[in-house]
Amino acid sequence: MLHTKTKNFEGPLDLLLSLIEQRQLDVTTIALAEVTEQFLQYIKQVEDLDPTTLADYLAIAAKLLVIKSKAILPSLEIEPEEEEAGVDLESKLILYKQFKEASKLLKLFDNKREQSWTRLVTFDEKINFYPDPSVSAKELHGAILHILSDLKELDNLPKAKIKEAFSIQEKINHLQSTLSKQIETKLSDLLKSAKNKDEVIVTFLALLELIKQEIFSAEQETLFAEVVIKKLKI
Amino acid sequence: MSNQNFKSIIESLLFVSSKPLKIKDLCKLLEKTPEEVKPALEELIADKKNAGVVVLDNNGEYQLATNSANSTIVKNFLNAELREKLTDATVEVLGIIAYRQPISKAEIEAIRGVNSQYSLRHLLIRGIIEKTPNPSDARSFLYQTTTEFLQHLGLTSMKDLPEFEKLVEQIKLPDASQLARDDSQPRPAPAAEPETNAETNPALRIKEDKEKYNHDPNEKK
Amino acid sequence: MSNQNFKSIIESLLFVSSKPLKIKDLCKLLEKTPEEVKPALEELIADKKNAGVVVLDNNGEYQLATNSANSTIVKNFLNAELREKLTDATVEVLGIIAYRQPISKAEIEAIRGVNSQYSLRHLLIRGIIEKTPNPSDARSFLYQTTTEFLQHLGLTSMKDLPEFEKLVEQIKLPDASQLARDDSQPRPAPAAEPETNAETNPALRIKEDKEKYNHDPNEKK
Repeated sequence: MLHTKTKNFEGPLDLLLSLIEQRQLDVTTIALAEVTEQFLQYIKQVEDLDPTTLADYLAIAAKLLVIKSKAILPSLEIEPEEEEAGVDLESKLILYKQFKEASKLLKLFDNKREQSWTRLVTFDEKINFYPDPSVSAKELHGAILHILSDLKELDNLPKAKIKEAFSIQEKINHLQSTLSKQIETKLSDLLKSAKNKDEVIVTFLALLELIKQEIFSAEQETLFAEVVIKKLKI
Repeated sequence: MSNQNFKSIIESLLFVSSKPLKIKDLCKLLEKTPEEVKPALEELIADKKNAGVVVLDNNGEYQLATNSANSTIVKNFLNAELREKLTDATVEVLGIIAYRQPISKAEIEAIRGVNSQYSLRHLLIRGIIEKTPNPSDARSFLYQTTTEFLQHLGLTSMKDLPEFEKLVEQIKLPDASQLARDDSQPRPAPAAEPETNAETNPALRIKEDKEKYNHDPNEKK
Repeated sequence: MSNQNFKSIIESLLFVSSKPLKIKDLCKLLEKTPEEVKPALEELIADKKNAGVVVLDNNGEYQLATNSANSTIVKNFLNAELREKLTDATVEVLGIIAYRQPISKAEIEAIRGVNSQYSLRHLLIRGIIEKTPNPSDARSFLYQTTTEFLQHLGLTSMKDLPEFEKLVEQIKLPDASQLARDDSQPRPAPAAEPETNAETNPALRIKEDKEKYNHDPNEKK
């Protein structure tokens, strides 16, 4: 699953870095804006990305969208915090690139295949027995219960995450069906029903895709007005 | 006791110990202060640097091991396999831990931008990294490299790796001068009234989920 | 290969070997004649004469051992090690073995999510657990508790442990597909590591684990 399509990328920053480097750009907000489309394209391809990882990609996608929006619409005004998203992502990416360099170095050492071994002292013949007087059957029972609770947590983890995942394709279908019942809708209404941040992002990505394919249009009368979404193709 | 004697005793103790020894273990056994033990230990490390048996120094934990230059013949003798190569994911996590240790899972994931639970688990099982209590949060852990890390990569000490600053000197973080560049490109105008528009562009109110990196219910010991 | 290299390799081999090595073993391993190996070996013996670890020559069988000048402190150290309180990690390993024996190192580590070699070494040295051949893999071992330990607990069988039947059912290895997810390579082969690697400690008359060597099967006990 995951590996068939993402094996070349160790996460969203890795993908982003490689998109920028493919174009031989420096890591800047301009470069980030330029590769936003490709980044989103990539996320769309990997619908089967495991949910935890998908959420990580979406978090970066959200930042890219802010950067891209600002690049296209310089007059667009956004919260100062988001204003910083560009610089923030830029530094994040450069820091990531630095550690990428560190891992390349470790890989070099690993590839030399020069390793060392320690020795092991064991009593093969049990000439000695030195128990710990405080370790009783009760202690061992306690240790096992502890391990079992850890194991349970590990098992439950992926299932819990799956519940929170939203597929972009599902969202596209949902939006299309919403707009087949009404002529237009407001962006704020679409986002109001979102249960959490991930769903907001997915809704936004789905909308962008529909607008790009000219299935929907988005209009904003004045600068601070509501964004109105309309269906173009009938 | 002379330095010579210290060296000899330290070597004997490292030889019979079934796990790495810390300076403080050695001090206790020798009934000496770190100031007395350290020079002898450092001399021992230097003496043995090119011998068949070297002293691994893992941030103040010491262990004897074969010289990695003899890797192939020792491996063949033990009828063992060389340790499995690191995957791209694990080596990325390891690069961060090696240079930022001890470091939390949340910090690793913030740098990588992706969940790293499985890579961490893999590295823990292989013994290349270990958990250590987090002094600032009793419920969570920090990760650090082990002597097994040194053995795997054929190092004797973290000092065999170049300093991080040196390693990344070509990769600079953005500074003010870099940010004010290229006016021909559409640059975002500075937000004139930043506080007034929160309601108008709800779609743009997507904030980074900072919680995500600060809180990790799955962190276990 | 220079004398220096010979010396280094011989020292490495003696260090990891669980039994004394003969000149002819060394010649075979180094692919050299006795005339070539002997001077290097003799030089190594002379070099290490006053070190903390010396080369013992027992009628042409060579092995490393602690310098007898340090025997008091070495014995004190080992005695203290044998009597120290088991760490939480070691109790956890012991708990898994008690409830799930016989069990492999790889399985213990998959259940715990961390490398367990030091805990296993420690439990072995103290006679609390022992190795037993792995019926499904001749190169590795399974671990089980010793009769002495059973008696120590005051039980007639490990099945008398609290909630034995119920808990044994529940101790399952975590889902492999989940755990292997971001490891694009196969899981490590358990054979590479110290399981196959037991050593001699002449000071304590610790017997070697001959299972380890495949290069001379006739010497197996």
